[in-house]
Amino acid sequence: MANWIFLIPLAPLIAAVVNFIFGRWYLRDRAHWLAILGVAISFGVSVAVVAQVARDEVALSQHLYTWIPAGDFQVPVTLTVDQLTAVMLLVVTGVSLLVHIYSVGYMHGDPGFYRFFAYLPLFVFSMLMLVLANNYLLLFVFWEAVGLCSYLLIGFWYRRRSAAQAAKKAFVVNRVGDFGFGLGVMLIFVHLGTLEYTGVFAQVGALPQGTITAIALLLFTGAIGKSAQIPLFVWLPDAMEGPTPVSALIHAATMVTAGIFMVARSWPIFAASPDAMLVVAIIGAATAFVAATIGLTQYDIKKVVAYSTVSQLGYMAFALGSGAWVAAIFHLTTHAFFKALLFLGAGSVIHAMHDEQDMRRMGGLKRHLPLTYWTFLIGSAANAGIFPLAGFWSKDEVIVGAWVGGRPIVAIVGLVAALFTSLYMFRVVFLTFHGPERFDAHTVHPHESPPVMAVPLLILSVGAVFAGFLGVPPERGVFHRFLEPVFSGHGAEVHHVSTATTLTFGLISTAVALAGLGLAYAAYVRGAIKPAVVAARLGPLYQLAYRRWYFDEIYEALIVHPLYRLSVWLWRVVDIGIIDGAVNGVAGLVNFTAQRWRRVQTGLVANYALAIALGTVIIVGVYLIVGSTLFQ
Amino acid sequence: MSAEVLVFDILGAIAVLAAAGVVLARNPVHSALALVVSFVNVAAIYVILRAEFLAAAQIIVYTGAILVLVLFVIMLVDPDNLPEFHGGRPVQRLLALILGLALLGEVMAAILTRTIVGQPGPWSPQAVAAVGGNTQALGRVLYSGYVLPIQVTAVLLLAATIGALVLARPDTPRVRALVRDTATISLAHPRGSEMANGVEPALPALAAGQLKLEAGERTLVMAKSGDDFLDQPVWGERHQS
Amino acid sequence: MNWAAFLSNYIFAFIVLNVMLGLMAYMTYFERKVLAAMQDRVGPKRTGPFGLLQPIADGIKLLAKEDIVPKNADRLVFLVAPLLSFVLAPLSAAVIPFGGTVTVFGQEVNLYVADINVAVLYVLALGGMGVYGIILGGYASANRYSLLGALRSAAQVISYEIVLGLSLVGVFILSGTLSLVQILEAQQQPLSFGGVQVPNWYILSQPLGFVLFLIAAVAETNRAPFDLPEAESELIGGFHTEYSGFRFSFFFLAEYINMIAVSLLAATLFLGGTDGPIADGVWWLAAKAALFLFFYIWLRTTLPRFRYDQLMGLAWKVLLPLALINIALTGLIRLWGLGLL
Amino acid sequence: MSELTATHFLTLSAALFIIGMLGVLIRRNVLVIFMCIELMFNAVNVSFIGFAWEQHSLVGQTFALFIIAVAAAEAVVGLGIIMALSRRLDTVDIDQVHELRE
Repeated sequence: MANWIFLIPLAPLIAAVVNFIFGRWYLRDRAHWLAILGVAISFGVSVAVVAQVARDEVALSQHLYTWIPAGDFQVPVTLTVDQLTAVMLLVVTGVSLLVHIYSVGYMHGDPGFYRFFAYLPLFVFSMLMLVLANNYLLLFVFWEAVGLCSYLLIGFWYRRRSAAQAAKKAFVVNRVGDFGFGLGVMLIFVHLGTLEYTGVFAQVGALPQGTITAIALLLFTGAIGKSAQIPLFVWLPDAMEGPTPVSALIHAATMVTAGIFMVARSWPIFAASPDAMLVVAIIGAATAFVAATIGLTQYDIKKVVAYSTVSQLGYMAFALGSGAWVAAIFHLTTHAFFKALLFLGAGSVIHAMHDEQDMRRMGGLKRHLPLTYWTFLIGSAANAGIFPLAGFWSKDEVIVGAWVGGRPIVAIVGLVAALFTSLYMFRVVFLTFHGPERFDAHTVHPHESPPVMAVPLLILSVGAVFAGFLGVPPERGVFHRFLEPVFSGHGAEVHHVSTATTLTFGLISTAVALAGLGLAYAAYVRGAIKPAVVAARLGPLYQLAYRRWYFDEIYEALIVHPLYRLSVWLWRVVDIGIIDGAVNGVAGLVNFTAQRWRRVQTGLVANYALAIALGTVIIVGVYLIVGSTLFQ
Repeated sequence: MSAEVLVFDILGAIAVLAAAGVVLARNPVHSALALVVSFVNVAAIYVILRAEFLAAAQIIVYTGAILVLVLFVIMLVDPDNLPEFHGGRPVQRLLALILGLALLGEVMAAILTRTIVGQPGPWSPQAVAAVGGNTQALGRVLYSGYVLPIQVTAVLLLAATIGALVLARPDTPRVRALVRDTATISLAHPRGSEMANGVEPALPALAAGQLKLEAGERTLVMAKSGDDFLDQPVWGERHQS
Repeated sequence: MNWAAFLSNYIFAFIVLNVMLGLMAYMTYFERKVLAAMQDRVGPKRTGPFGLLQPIADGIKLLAKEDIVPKNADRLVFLVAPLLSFVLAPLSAAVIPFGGTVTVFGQEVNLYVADINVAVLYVLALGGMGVYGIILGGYASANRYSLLGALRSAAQVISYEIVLGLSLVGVFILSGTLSLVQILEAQQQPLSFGGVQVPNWYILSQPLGFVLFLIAAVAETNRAPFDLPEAESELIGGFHTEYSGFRFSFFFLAEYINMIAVSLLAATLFLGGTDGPIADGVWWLAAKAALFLFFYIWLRTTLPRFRYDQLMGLAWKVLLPLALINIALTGLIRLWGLGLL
Repeated sequence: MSELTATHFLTLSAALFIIGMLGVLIRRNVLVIFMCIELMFNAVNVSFIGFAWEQHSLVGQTFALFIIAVAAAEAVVGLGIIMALSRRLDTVDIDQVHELRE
């Protein structure tokens, strides 16, 4: 199978290119066929490749060509599939395929239909190359490429000013993280002279502790940006301006997990630096907590799901920071299922409500959208960690991992966040699907989505229910055994978790999740607790969460505004005054001189011809006298 | 004096006389006729110089195409006003004559005192005959050492063709000025199957005179910049938030 | 210099010229008879048996007419133009091979006037020159209709000359020479496909080139349906409106001689010329040329005249691309045949 | 000069060239000037082919061929300009065309 790996990224790339070139004039409403075919090929080949990896338990790789052959600096384009990549391959291609199918219904009739189905396979291509890369430079290139696709897709409806600005914001904020990532890659190259994973990991232990920490933190900066950790998470909620399938695929299931993937991929570097690990764990925990609090207070259905994504990414990050690599990847996998499901479900709701996103104008939709309701409920329960759905197993494992990894505080923060998670998830469910119908029934007639949108929902909900069983029994499930070879060696610590600990935490988290469910039920169905009263009671704390912890305002005041002032100054003084002044001055000088000389031009062609003839006579004469032997 | 020289002298004399006729004839058509005679004689001289292919090319291209075109243009430009504009410019005529004589003197001095430097090339008459004649020999030289120039020439000819098309195009300055002064953004021209929705396009309210129906059936909305309509939902776009 | 060879060549040229002129005269008779038959008439029949003396009677009539020069005409050009046409027309016959070499009175005589290695280009060059008679005649008449005919002719001849030249390139590629004698020789080696002998005539290997050549040749000779320079229904007589008497007959003669010359050329280039069994080569050539001449007349009775823009559009938008495709295909096949692909 | 030498051709070339040049300088009709330029091209071709003949080299003929091709291109564009000129200014007198002065 190793010789067919190239097909995995190539098929979507071809689909993207063909749709770009021919979409506008020829394919138009048929653009999705090619895209789905490309991703389906990709998925099929991935399954075959992963099957072989699972059977033989060795990494496959295919060398395509050498991108940069410059002396010692060799950047080969080699596609490598080890167990970690295999998991990512299945997640990326599988979710992509479902989202592509879903999009056919969701984007139907959009004038940019062909454009959408050109960007989406392009993203799939970039993401696959990102996970298949075998060196940091290639990873970095496609890291930027997925960023570009994200930009294009957030700004898909680019005529809407808010969408255009959200796209810009995502791009700029990601640049901050990518800058750090780029520095980290350079630092690796400077110290180790290679960028290939195997070479780097083999040598990293020999570096001084400070250097390792610096590399690890710089790499993690990239992950902070891409995986929306504090303090760079502000772009992700705004990214919901893009079409909902994009939110599901890029901003929930795949691209945002690239940071997690990258850290897991570089685990030997992190494992060698306890300081960096601590930072990762703290930032992850903080992200999980902060995003969960914000999620409690939002009314936009997509925004809640978006903050939930940020929060879950925080879980993955602190799992990484606690050394629970497998748990992080496990959570990544299950999260991909239920979060994609939630987004697609939210999209289905929005579609049904004629582009209404505010939950305060929904309610009682259970009757109208039974299928959407049940699938969304499964997704919510999985996200909340209700036994025995996917989220329960993975989240529980993450928290246990933090506990046994020597970070009890982090684990406790995780449990608190889990309470909030359960609360906001069921808040969404109850506000949207239960209670009275708060929309105008005369203008809005909710209707169930077409089959092409419903089928992906069903498949994903099956995944959301059963994906968790890959990790059962905890710590020794299929998933763990599969990934074990990746996270061994290089001085990896293995924590043995006693059955008692596992059981205890399972019970605690189940209790926490049910508590959240109960609170939500009391507040939004029974009305026993008045949310408004609670909000008023909490006062500043509520405002803090509602205003998203003032991150945007702080950035606006501290960074954007001063930069804007500086730019204006540069424009007014430097650009207009100095640069334009110099250019115009030169032009003015030329103009002044030319005005003196232009009298020579008579405008009569005959005179010019005479001048040419005169010049010819003179030149020939000079040549005869000087250059020839005539007079010598 | 060999027969070759005699033939050359006759042909050359006719060519020069005809060339003088080009300059001296009052009627451009007569000029063109004189030029034809000159060219045909020069082509005959090419045959003496064993450049048969070029002789044929000379006649086909110069006399058969270029001069026919010149005659065509002469007749097209203003058939009633063809005679030359005579008189005027005595100073220039004098100067031109002096310059011409000076150049002639210089060039003749160079020609008569010249010496041959360098070795003769490989294409002796025997060598040319061996490959089958002038055409084949020229082809060998041309397509072995001058492939790139040939292709560049082809591009040049293409460029000249396009240039001639542009020059010959009837220009309507009014239309061009209109296009130059206002960028046109067509918001009301759904392309493809969006029309099937049967929904009317949402057009911005138009100031008087902003709507031009000049370009056929399609509605053009003149806007100074794209920003004018940025917040306007595009055709078929979802209204969100 | 071999004076005997020179003399024999000269005599042969003289014979060819006179035969051409005689043929031309009876070409008009042939045309009138065929036209009449196609239009269900009888045609000339009163002058001599079957009207066979009709061309001679016509000739005498034309020569006896008054030679009128319009008052405003450009006199010199007006007088020279028909002569130019007439003199140039038979020259292309000089390179047509009428056969191989025969021995007469112990003297080897080539049955062609000249074998020059750019024969085809020479014919094309003559075609390019031939248009001057028409343009100058039209211009010198000082008559709007004549001038319009001249302009049309100029544009038409330039356009179709390109097609004519390009349609022959395929033949050059296959034969590797521009000499008509050698092209003829190349066609005389039959090809054999597993025992079946097929004549190597270029009409078989260059069908597209042949069709293009035929169309362009009809246009070059200003014959129906491309006879716009002399379209009588719109331009009276076109370029020869103001001509009369023997000057008119010169134009007339030139047109028919051109037809014969082009037919001979087509027969030589595409139909194997003198190649054929049993009879002598000259008769085969004559028969093939007669086929083309009949085709000319047939076209005239069958097709209506083109509109002017259609004519130019046909040349530039249809025939020229087709000719280029033909060249590319032939070149590729030739390279493949040589094993260079 | 009993034998034919390149000097003959060069002399012919010089004569043709200078006649053409005089035509360009003296005449006022753009079309005639154009024809004189063609004459000068032709004179140059005679030189090239003369040299090629004298030196048994075909490079001169190659050059002449390119000159013919370039002359064709020049003719097309030049005649196009003349047509545009006569449409715009209604004249082919070169002295009437002096818009470059301003």
